[in-house]
Amino acid sequence: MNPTDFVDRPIRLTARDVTVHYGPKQALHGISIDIPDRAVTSFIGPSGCGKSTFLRCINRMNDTIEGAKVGGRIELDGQDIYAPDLDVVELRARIGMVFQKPNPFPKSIYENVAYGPKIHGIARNKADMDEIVISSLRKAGLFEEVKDRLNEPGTGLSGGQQQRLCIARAIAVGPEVILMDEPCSALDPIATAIIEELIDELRENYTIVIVTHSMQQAARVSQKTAFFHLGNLIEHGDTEDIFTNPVNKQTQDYIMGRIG
Amino acid sequence: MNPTDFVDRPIRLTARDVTVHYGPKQALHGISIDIPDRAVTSFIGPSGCGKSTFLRCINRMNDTIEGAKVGGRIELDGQDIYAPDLDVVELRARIGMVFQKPNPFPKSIYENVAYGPKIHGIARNKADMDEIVISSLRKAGLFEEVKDRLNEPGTGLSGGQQQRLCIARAIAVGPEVILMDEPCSALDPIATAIIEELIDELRENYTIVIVTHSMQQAARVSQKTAFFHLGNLIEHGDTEDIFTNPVNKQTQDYIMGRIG
Amino acid sequence: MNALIIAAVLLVLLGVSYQSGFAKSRGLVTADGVKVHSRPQYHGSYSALWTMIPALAVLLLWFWFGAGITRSYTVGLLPQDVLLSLDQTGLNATLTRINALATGYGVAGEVAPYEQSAGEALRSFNFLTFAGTLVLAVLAGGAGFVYARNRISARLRARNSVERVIGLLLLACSAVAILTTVGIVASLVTEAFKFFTFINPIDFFFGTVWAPNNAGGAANPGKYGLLPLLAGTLMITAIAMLVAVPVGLMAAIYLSQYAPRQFRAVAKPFIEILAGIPTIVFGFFALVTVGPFLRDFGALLGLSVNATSALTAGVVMGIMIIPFVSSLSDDILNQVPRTLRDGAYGLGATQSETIRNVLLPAALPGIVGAFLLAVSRAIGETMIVVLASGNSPVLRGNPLEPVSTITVSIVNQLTGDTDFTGPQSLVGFALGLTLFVVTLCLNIFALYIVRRFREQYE
Amino acid sequence: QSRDTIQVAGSSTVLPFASIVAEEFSASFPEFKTPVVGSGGTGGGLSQFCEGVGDNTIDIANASRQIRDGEREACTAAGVTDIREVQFGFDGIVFASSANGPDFALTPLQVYKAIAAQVVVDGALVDNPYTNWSEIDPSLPDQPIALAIPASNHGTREVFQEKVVSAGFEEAGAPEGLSEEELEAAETTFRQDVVIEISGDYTETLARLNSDPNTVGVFGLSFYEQNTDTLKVATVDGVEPTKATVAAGEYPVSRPLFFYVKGQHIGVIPGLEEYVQYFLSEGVSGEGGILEAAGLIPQPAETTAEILASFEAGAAQ
Amino acid sequence: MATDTLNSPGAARARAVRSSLRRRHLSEQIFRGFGILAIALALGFVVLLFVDVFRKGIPAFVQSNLHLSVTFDPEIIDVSPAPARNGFATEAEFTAASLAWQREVALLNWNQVIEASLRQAAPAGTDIDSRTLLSIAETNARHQVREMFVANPTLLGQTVEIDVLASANAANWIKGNINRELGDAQQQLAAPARALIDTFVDNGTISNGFAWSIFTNVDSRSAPAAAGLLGAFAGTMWMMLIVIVLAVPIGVAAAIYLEEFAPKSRLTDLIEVNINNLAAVPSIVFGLLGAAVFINWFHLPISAPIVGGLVLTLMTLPTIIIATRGALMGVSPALRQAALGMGASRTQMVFHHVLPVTFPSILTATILGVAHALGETAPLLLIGMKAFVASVPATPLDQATALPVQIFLWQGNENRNFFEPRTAAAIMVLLAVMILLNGVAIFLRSRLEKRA
Ligand SMILES: Nc1ncnc2c1ncn2[C@@H]1O[C@H](COP(=O)(O)OP(=O)(O)OP(=O)(O)O)[C@@H](O)[C@H]1O
Ligand SMILES: Nc1ncnc2c1ncn2[C@@H]1O[C@H](COP(=O)(O)OP(=O)(O)OP(=O)(O)O)[C@@H](O)[C@H]1O
Ligand SMILES: [Mg+2]
Ligand SMILES: [Mg+2]
Repeated sequence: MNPTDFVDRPIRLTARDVTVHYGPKQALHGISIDIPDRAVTSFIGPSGCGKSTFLRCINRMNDTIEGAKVGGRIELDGQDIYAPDLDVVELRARIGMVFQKPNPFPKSIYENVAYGPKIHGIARNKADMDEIVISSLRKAGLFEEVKDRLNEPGTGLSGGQQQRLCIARAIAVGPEVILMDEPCSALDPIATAIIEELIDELRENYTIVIVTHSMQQAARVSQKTAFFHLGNLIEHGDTEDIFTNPVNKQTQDYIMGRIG
Repeated sequence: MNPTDFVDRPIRLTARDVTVHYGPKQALHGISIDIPDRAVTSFIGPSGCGKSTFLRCINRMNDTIEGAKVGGRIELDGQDIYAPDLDVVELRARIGMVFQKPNPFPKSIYENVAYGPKIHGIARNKADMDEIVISSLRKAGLFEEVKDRLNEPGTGLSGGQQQRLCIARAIAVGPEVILMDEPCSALDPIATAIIEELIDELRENYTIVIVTHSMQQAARVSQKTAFFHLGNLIEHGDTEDIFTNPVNKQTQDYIMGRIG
Repeated sequence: MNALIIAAVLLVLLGVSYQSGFAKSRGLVTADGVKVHSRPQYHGSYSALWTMIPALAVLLLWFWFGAGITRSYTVGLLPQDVLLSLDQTGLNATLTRINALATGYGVAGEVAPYEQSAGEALRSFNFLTFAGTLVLAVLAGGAGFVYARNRISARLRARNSVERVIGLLLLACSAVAILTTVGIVASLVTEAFKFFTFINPIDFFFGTVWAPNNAGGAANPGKYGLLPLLAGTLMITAIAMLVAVPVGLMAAIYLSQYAPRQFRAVAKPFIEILAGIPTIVFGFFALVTVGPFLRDFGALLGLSVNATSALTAGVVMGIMIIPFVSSLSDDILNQVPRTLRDGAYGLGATQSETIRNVLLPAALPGIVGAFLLAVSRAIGETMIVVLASGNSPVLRGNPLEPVSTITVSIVNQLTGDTDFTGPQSLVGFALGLTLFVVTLCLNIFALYIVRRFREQYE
Repeated sequence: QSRDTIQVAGSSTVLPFASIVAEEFSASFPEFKTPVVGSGGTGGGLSQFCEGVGDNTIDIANASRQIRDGEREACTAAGVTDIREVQFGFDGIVFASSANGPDFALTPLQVYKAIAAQVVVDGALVDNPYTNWSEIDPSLPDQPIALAIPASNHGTREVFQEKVVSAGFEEAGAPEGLSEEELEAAETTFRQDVVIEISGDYTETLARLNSDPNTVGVFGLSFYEQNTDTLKVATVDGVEPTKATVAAGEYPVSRPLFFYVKGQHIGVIPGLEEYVQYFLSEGVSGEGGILEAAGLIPQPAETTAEILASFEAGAAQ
Repeated sequence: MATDTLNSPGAARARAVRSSLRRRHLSEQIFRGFGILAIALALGFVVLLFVDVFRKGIPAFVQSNLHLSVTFDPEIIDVSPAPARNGFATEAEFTAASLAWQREVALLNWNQVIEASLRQAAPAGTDIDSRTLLSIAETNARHQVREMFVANPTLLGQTVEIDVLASANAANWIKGNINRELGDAQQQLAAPARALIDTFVDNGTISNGFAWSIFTNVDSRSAPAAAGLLGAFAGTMWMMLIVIVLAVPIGVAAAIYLEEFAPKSRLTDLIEVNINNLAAVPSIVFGLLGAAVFINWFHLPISAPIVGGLVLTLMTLPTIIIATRGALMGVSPALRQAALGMGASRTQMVFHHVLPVTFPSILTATILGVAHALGETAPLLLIGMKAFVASVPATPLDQATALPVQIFLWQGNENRNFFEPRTAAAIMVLLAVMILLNGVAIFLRSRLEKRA
């Protein structure tokens, strides 16, 4: 894939000077970044550098963490997502999230996927819903594997399947942005490969941000990469450039220090 | 390092036809393997293939799992470790273990390391104990970092430090074999590098078995590698050979399928 | 009958408003693809809430004041001379008769003409007020409904409003706990203060003699030193904990660490039965079985043990408390992460070493919390002590002799034949307040301990 | 709609009698519901009684003693102004010991000597030296002293104190030169080692007798009569407690039993007046009535008639 | 290991390890032994209590019945005819008339009817005075025949076979609760009565049967043998109903609020301490509260299950809140995040995901809390529920008592030989209800957990 394909994508998300405090502790120090549409942006960096924290700022999941305070400004299509009259619930319908550990609801596979459309009132009737569920499962590459057991609990699937179920669940709401926090770290390599392929396909329709601790994974799936260190955004650019030509000494150290 | 350095190391552990059942479910199907002294043997394979299960057989940690049944024969220095008159407590003093998630006791750093020697009655007096603690911490490469706060709780250390504390704790008993189950999977790359270096040093005095989900790690730290799949030992040999020249089709697939 | 009509009207209101809100919301969606903030269900609930709350408010008002209004209306129907001739009893009887006439049940015997006419007037009054209230309720509900329905639009955040109401309801529920405490304190404090007008608080809190003079009245109230009771309470509690903690904790350890699953599944609820047995049963068990046994056993050792003593009460109370300690500790031990246990086993620790050195320290905060809960239970226990402690409020240190406790004295002073206006019985409230404060301190202490342990190891 | 069940509470001594009356009352008066008879002690009952007037307050307070002035004032303050006292019989208080043990013939003096903390020996107060009954008086059995008496929260205790202890104390005579307080202490302070104060009911006293057969217990006469298989009664001053001796005033330790009716509830609570009349009727609390069978010692019919008359006239006061 | 390493530090360590093994295994055995001892003690206490209660209680489930043929002799039953409904203009007049007639019936000496039938059953020539004779049958026999007559006035002049209860003293004599060797003075029954009872037992006039009356009768003072638990049981059930209806929703709602919605602040700290404290407040203090608040302020009726239920509700609330909070706390953050990440609101997250998952634990906690309330006595003493109530409460506003209070009352009854077994039997019933509740909790829990 040629990175130049993506440089001119329109910007979907802009962050300006975002800071996060957890109680007295500052976890992010003024992050500013632009995230393009229909491309995969990956966040890398050593453990504890604030990747997840920043990701959670984008769909305001930090609101749910006690003591977390977010400063600065984040815009989705030019709209301030921290504006006081903005409805978080609506925002989260537009910005879906997939977590590190697959976390399907303890309900049937069907209900897992149907849950989002149901609470957001997306499906008008049963047929509508069936269609949404099936197409989401299909897009997540899971449909063939589970079509005969849609009523069995989602927790009974294997790890990789569960993670795809979570992706299907996120897609079903029809989000514009999908955030993924180390989506493969609990999976074996084969399952990882399947998910990575899936991300590559999804890229065509969604803005995707992925946090990963594996630099290879970042290299494989993303077009843009951002390197975080100790709560700072050290470097940010096309993935190719970051991995071959890091400008910053710290980035270089990290990438060279040890691979894997 | 040249793998041929290790091929003639004496065999320390032999497993013959080891099977494990968890209740009705068979997790291991007749594993037979020889593990050499003073070398690092790594177990790789997809998630759920039985790596941890086999590792736990070696120091009989499976005894503590309700419903687990072990068959076959494992010998340490020719002595059957499942012999009815063998003392498990003594066995575990000879075969130490380090776990995936660092699990220091909720005690001070000093007490964490001193715990093993204390229960086994290894130290004769306070001075003895001090020496054991210090030398173990030193071997684990942790002493310099913690020497001023030996009385602070071990749980207050960072993840990588905690894992090294667990290694120090295992070393303090003076084991002959050290088993490690994905010791770096909860750590960031820098901490991982430190632990890998440490393993390389420890190899000179101990027989080390390590389970890892990262093939690079296996390649970096081990001299022997065993590939597990669905409860079977598929292939086993010098690390170099396995990674460059896998004999078995499955091994090849796994290694080629996706790296990282 | 009336209740049924009201319920039916309310149900109809509820259904209509919900459906209407729901339908209107539905209509918004189909209009032109505009994004509707809330789902139809929420719009339905929104309009239902706006309808039901005013309607219920009207009904509640009538419920509150209606009876009084009706009564004064009926009294007004009586001729002046009749009214003057009746005392309270007679008036009540007349009102009952008029009511019986109004409802059509009829009365036995002669019906005076004024009764007849008042009955008829009351009947129509009852009908009118009932109908009036109902109409008013429907109107109020209707007004709320119209308002809500007009507000329904794509941008209306109906979900947020409905959820706010749910949140308020939840808050109200948790306020019940606060109200309970307020109620307890309020119902104790005034009476306790009355007590302290008779007895100097210093004499109460630091007095060493408990000798209420129950026949003496306010002039000669006797002595009310708290210390003997407090000492007795603490002694019995200490003995109870000496029995319950080792047995309960070891039982918990055995159940959670050693026992096979099936045994645990049976034994745990079986032991928990101890917690549910009425304490009066334990009391008799103490008096009839344990007390004499301890006395004879003491005699064997050459000790003079009273059949009813702090020891007897404490031992039996300890038995009662065992399940508190064991069940709670069992749960807490099971919550200790497996990785910690594995860590110790991996070092070659035996099972008991693992438990003693790793599991127990890790579970300590929780276990301490459980202990303190058990202590509170022991302090507050009444029936066992009433029967088994020997009821001898004297300050002494020998657990083999009878003692008395705070709870026993509360029961004695409050339910005895004592003068309820004198300090003899008011002291019950002062003791209740003391007990409340003691358990409160204990709980604050428990919270403090648990927090400190948590901070240290998490 | 006012309450249609008569609500009674108070002394646990009166409870059994009142319960029986309540049951029989509803059998004889089918138009009224069975009254509810609560216990809670005389004080507890009066305190509920004096809570005020209305549905949620009781109509009748059973009492094993007379209402005190303070209580009457509290009642008045709460609006309970029409309190009608009804005395309906007597309760005998007896000493009883294990049926298998020796007989006891006690006098107040002996009892006082057995339980007082300090007794007069050779004109001076000394710590009570007696351990066996026979040391007090050779006519008494050679048995360790142990006496279970009602705790001070019981009305019975008052009677015991007055009719037995104080009488014994008078007889024993105090040494010269004691202050008022010292005298009172000498009269009311008991030894803790042999005296067991029972705050529960007579069953508890009996249980204590069973756990230590040497104990002599204080019981109600009716309780003793129901448990003659295990208890043996002691004479006091040579008089054996029976219904006859108590009614005749020969047996010294007895007390009247009362209940108090809230006049303001008469006519409001259906059946209240009828209940009182029924209670005082010959067939109920009179001689040969159902309460006598249950252990009540009836009072003379004339007394009852007077009481009933003053009850019925009560509203006029 | 090779011999040349015998003196190496490794070998020294191995020796040290081995030498301490015996001691360590011994201490392991001892520790384990203590565990077994503790469990055995705890279980032993349960068994001891059970055996004690059962041994005493079983006899109470046997009652002695007297088979009598009762003649409704017009000479004794001399009353006007019963009023008929159609003779009166209003309902009120008819009620008044029929009550008057019932009064008239009640004033008859029904004991004569019983006495006559007893005499008839006795062997010819038995010399026994009427008082002694009547002491064989329970005093409620006369009410029994009177009620038969009121229900069916046409019985006048007829003879019917009925079963009445033998009196409590007779039952004591029959069952040997009282020592049969004791002399006359120590017996409750006169010698002729005892002899007659023995005769009756021999000729089958008295027979023993299962004491259904314990379950179908209300308490009775005047007729001890007829005393039953129905009233207390109904009172307890009303209270439990109130506790379940109020404490469970309020408790769960409060726990949800505190755990899921409340901001962490001084105030929530205060509420937390407060709730923990309430869980430990002596139950008797709740009784004081109930008397002051519900009866004096809210003017609720005294001795009514509604007050008892409310007091027990307040008492159980903290237990339920604490347990529910514990259960909510145990729900993995992953599930919460999943729901929130999907755009569920907090309320939706709680009600759609968190509550269903915690349902089994909440259920168990609730049932255990209710079971605890079931056995509570002390607070009921202070709100007028320690009372003699001879009726079954039809609504929670009617006067009633409760099982533990009934136990308390029976235990203090002076007819001890008779009531000791009854008390134990009442305890057995209470235990049965409690074990049933526990069983339901365990069953539901395992069912729900299996499903999840
Ligand atoms: N809820 C929280 N409360 C307090 N501190 C937190 C919290 N979550 C994260 N932190 C701290 O904020 C910093 C950034 O954490 P974050 O989880 O964003 O790191 P990360 O880059 O995602 O690390 P990892 O690769 O381990 O997931 C860390 O130092 C962490 O300890
Ligand atoms: N305690 C247990 N009870 C039942 N089944 C178990 C238990 N532990 C492991 N298993 C099953 O045994 C199989 C082997 O598990 P094991 O943990 O050894 O895999 P692994 O190779 O270590 O995987 P991973 O890389 O995820 O750690 C798996 O299918 C697992 O589900
Ligand atoms: Mg992270
Ligand atoms: Mg594993």
